[in-house]
Amino acid sequence: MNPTKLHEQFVLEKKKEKRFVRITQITIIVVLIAIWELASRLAWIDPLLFSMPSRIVTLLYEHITAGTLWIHASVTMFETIVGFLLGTIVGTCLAALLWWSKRLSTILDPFLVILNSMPKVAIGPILIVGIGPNIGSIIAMGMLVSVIITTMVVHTAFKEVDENYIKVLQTFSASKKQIFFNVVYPASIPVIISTLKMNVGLAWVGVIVGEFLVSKQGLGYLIIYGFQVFNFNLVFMSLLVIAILATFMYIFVEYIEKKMTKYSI
Amino acid sequence: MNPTKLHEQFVLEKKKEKRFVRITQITIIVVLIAIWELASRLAWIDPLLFSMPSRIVTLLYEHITAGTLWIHASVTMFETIVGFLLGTIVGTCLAALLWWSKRLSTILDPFLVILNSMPKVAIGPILIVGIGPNIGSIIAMGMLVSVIITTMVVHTAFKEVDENYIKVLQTFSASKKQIFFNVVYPASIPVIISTLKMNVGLAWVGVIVGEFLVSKQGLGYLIIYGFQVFNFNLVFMSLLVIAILATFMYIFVEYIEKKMTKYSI
Amino acid sequence: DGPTETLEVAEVTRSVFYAPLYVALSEGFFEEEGLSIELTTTWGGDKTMTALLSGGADIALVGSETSIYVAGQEATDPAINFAALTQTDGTFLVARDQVDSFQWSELKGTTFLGQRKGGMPQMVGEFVLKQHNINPRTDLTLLQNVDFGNIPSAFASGTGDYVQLFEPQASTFEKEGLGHVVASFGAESGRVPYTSFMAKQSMIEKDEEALIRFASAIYKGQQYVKNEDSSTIAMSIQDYFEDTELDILTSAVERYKDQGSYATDPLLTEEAWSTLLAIMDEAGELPLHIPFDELVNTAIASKSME
Amino acid sequence: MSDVSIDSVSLTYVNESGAFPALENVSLTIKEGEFVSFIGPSGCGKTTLLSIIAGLLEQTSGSLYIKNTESIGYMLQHDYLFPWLTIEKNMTLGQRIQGTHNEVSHRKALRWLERFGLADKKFDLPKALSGGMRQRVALIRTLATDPSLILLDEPFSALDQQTKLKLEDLVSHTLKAEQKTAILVTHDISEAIAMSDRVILFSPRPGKVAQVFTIPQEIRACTPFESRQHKDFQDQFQLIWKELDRFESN
Amino acid sequence: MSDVSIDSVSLTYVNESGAFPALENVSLTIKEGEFVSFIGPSGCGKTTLLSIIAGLLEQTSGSLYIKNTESIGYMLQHDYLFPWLTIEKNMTLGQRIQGTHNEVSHRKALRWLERFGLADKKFDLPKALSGGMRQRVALIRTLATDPSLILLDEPFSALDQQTKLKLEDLVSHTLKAEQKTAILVTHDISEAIAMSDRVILFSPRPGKVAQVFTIPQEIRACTPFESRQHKDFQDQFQLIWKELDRFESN
Ligand SMILES: Nc1ncnc2c1ncn2[C@@H]1O[C@H](COP(=O)(O)OP(=O)(O)OP(=O)(O)O)[C@@H](O)[C@H]1O
Ligand SMILES: Nc1ncnc2c1ncn2[C@@H]1O[C@H](COP(=O)(O)OP(=O)(O)OP(=O)(O)O)[C@@H](O)[C@H]1O
Ligand SMILES: [Mg+2]
Ligand SMILES: [Mg+2]
Repeated sequence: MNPTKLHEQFVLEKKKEKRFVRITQITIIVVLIAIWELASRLAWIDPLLFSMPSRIVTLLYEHITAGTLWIHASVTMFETIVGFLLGTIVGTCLAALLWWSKRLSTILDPFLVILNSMPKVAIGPILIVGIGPNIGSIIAMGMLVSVIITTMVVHTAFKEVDENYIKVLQTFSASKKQIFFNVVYPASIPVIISTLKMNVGLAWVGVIVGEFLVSKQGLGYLIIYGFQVFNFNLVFMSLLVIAILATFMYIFVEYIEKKMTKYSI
Repeated sequence: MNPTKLHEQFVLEKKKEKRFVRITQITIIVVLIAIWELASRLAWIDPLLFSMPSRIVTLLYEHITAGTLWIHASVTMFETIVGFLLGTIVGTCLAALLWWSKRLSTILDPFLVILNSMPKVAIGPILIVGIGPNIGSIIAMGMLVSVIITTMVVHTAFKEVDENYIKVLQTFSASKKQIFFNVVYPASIPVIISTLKMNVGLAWVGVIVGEFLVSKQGLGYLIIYGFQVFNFNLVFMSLLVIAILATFMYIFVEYIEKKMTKYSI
Repeated sequence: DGPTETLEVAEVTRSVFYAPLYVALSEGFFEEEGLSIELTTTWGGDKTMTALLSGGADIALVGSETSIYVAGQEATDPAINFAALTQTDGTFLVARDQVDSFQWSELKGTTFLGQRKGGMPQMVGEFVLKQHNINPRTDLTLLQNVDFGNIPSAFASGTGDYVQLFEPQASTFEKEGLGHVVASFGAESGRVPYTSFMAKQSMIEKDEEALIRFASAIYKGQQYVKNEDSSTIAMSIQDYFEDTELDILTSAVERYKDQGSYATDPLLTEEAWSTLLAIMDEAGELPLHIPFDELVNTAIASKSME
Repeated sequence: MSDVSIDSVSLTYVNESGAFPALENVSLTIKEGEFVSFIGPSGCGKTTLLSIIAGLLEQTSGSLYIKNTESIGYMLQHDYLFPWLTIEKNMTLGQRIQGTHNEVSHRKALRWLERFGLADKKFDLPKALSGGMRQRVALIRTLATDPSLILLDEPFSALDQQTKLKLEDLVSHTLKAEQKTAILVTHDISEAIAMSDRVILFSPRPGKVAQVFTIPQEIRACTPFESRQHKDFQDQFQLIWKELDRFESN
Repeated sequence: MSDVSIDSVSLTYVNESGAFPALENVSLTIKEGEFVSFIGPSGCGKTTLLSIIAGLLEQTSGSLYIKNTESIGYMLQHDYLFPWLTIEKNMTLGQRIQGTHNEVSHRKALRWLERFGLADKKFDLPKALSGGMRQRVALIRTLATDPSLILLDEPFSALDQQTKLKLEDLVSHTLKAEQKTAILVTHDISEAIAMSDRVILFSPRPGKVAQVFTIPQEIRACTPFESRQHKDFQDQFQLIWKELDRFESN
């Protein structure tokens, strides 16, 4: 068989496989939703507690047409993006600082570990004192959840940059600053981007928890309000919207990852 | 200078450096505590909101002598360890399953990403309905927080095992099971152990959040109760105990890491 | 009319229990007083009180017991109750099975899913049980380990024979046939300063006038709630309860109105205050016996009603 | 008697970006006990062909006959010793996977270890060994399953010259003594000449058999180290070099 | 006139587990424009000595004189091109770090690129280049800062034999034409003989200068490729081989 034909066949098979995967994914979702709907309707599970897909979708539709969804979703989305960016940027800067001074990093290491295992929810009141009961506290929570782990992961990446690249610069008598910006930082970009992916998830969790502390609106507000008034349809609808938005954000970060890591070390 | 002397000098300097680091760390802690105490006493910060180290320690001492600390700490510690182990073991098994079937992993990939960015706090009611308002729900929360991320990280590690090692086994016509247990799994142990380190932190956060939802006792319970009666001394004391325990757990995992990763690939 | 002044208000939760506040907001009573209100929900008493004490909010709507906890810890600038919003407990006793003529003694030997320790609902709950000669430690199995938001789930999934619920949870349960309201803790406990508006001492000294106008608006809301029927009130506050059905809202308002949970004026009485202290004392949570006039300002409320 | 016979085998790699022919119409017969070297420009498909012979890849077209498919030993380019296993465990890995590990086979592997001068390293982890030592262990691992056909993919490329020259001698001696059929892939013309009975030169991608050089009996009789000093060696080298050079300059 | 003069330099590595002498009393003088090779068993301290000369490490004792410390080019064992920079950017990295990057120096580097036959790869990323091409770019990067002393640490070890032989010629020609002083570390005796004026043999760890071989003028006059065919080459090889072999068997 000639190469062109072989390739065509391969592409065809790939397409088939892709279609199969998509169909299976959709089937899984549809079946799960159907089971859920059925179980709720037949009262195998309590529809009050587990809601019902049809009710969730109806509610979602109402919120979309009433324009209220847009308000809640955009507020939370904004908080998440800012929290996410802050967490990543601040974490990376801290990591740079630790890389700069090995001594500093040895000194601070145990503090980081301890901070990392602190339940961030418990410092809600401190945030309120420091920042006030406003959107700032929510963003801070979104940031806090990811900043320490970003610092640790990125610092490790900085340390693991092949020291021969650094040596190359040293043979040109480069300064420490030159070494950082010409080798350490660019070489770590792939790791930084891959922590971004993790941080997307963390920022969402942080912001939702933040909205549990203080909020006027937002998806986290809808969730806790839904608990308050015992309306689980609202809770599930908010979770659905979060799932959709988080997926988009993840896809976006993945897209950036592909763009930025064309090269590989 | 002869080698022995050079070495002695080196060891001496290392020791000096280590002592310097320890002293600096202790100084930082002492200074921070002193500033905190002073600021509270002089009412630069509201002692009601920020408590005061002396009060926290006094309270801790009371709880120790009364024997109540032991109860709360041991309950939480138990939940955390179980949640941590479950999260790690279940996550690793799921990762193995995904490794086993590439197709399955392609199909499930988006679901994992979405699950990862769900705020786990919001599924509290589902846990309570499914498991009941008891310690099981807390442990489940401790596990849930870490299981998805463990699955993703370990699965990546499995996939990244140098395929030449696999080829070695294939030249001996090994079965897929033999390949998994003779190469993929042992080669990934370092990554698995390093996710353990991350999971320690996550399990603590999960268990404390779990105790926020349902609990009779435990450090998370103390925090929530402290909030309820607006006694922030109690909150800070619980956080202090968590910090201490989390540090011990981290050191223990680090010790295991050192033992298990004597070799390097 | 003078220039409008903005007040930041932190509410402890969003509840039908606070209907007069939402009435005052939606009927424009604050604007009439030249006030513009920034309402933020700071979920939980600790967060709300923290927001107030740290200056993040001018006024807090929170359980009165929180002010006592704060005062018990030598606060330099204590939170002062200056206007009452609710004057009874807001929870109901819901039974799993229909009971024709409920007797409190029926609770003996059952499992009772109560509210979490340290909060007012729990203290009132135990207080009421004791009033009916039921020892919460020995006569029944008392579960107090579940978070507020998850209590309905726990009960609905089979935990407990009786449960202590707020509105609109109780109305929802009745509507769905999951339980039946058999008694009201609010009706049993009598009048207590339950949820009140608070401001810091320094704020009262500085800007008492604004607080008086605030209390006036609240007073108007309270009068509105007193005079209108439940469905009108429910309609008025519906904007603050998206996705809650009007019939549930109406039934919840009705229930609170019936048992006189909504204070009809902002004035806090010394008698009610003593009841609060007694309840807290009984529950073992009273840190200090705080005199009425130390934590309550009646002047503002009195002036506001003029 | 032929041990391996390859009949107009072609292989095309296919992926998203296209189809890439790697081997085209390769025909080849290797006799039992023969030592053959594959040489050719980088990317001409030498590794691909070894993988096909080893059964790790399937050809796109053509047919392949191997006398004893169960008994192939394939030594990859690097040693790939498992870092978490001791030398002893590494060495007997193949036996354990194939279920032929018993006292007799274990003792046999240990004898190899002794012969290669590594008996004292039995309980060490691979990281304690130098590159040359590791390479020897990898060779033992391949030999320990007692294959009748041995495939070696640039086994000496990572070594320094002295170690390499010594290992060449050792391997050559071992394989001859054991009467193994062997295929060696290498980039080093000298190595190919010094070790083999025949050198097969592949043309650039897609790989075809370009020329087959039969090494003169006099050079074959020497050990690899000695053969490099043989008077005819340089001529043989120049011959192959020129052919290879032609490919590279095109 | 001597460009580098090393006077009884010793270096001992110290870490937690002990002190390890790597170099002991090394004395050496290298003349301007001379090409010297370092050869010796693995771990004898060749890289260590280069690092000391380059100023990346400080000797424990002894003294070091280098005529122009500012003007040293050090080419590490692998190419270590920065994967995120284009060939053009990689090549001028040293200039940009040292602040000597301007139009003139940039053009000069580009001319090197042309001379090495890589002008069309200017805007490519390193991964698009073959190993040999990358090695050439790394060499240009070192040359582009116009150093008077060039240190090469096994620059050809990762290449296949053909590429290696060709690069040897190119490098040898370039350095001679530019009148550079050069030190080459290698494991390959043939390479050392073919390229250098003198070969310095180091004894096993801790490294000492064991012997200095001055390469006969006739071999030096040839290009590296030709010199391997020179009639005296094998004798020279045997001479050095025997010395090296003595170390290894001990
Ligand atoms: N999985 C693959 N997909 C596509 N092309 C491949 C794949 N594996 C190898 N190739 C290509 O097939 C050709 C032959 O590869 P192979 O590894 O067999 O060459 P080789 O002769 O062993 O080269 P080298 O001497 O560099 O080891 C090369 O051009 C290579 O790029
Ligand atoms: N940082 C270090 N700490 C301790 N010992 C070291 C260190 N670096 C190198 N050594 C040791 O010093 C000795 C000399 O090392 P060096 O790299 O200079 O040898 P080399 O001659 O370049 O070896 P090779 O030919 O293998 O490259 C070796 O035994 C090595 O193990
Ligand atoms: Mg190959
Ligand atoms: Mg070296």
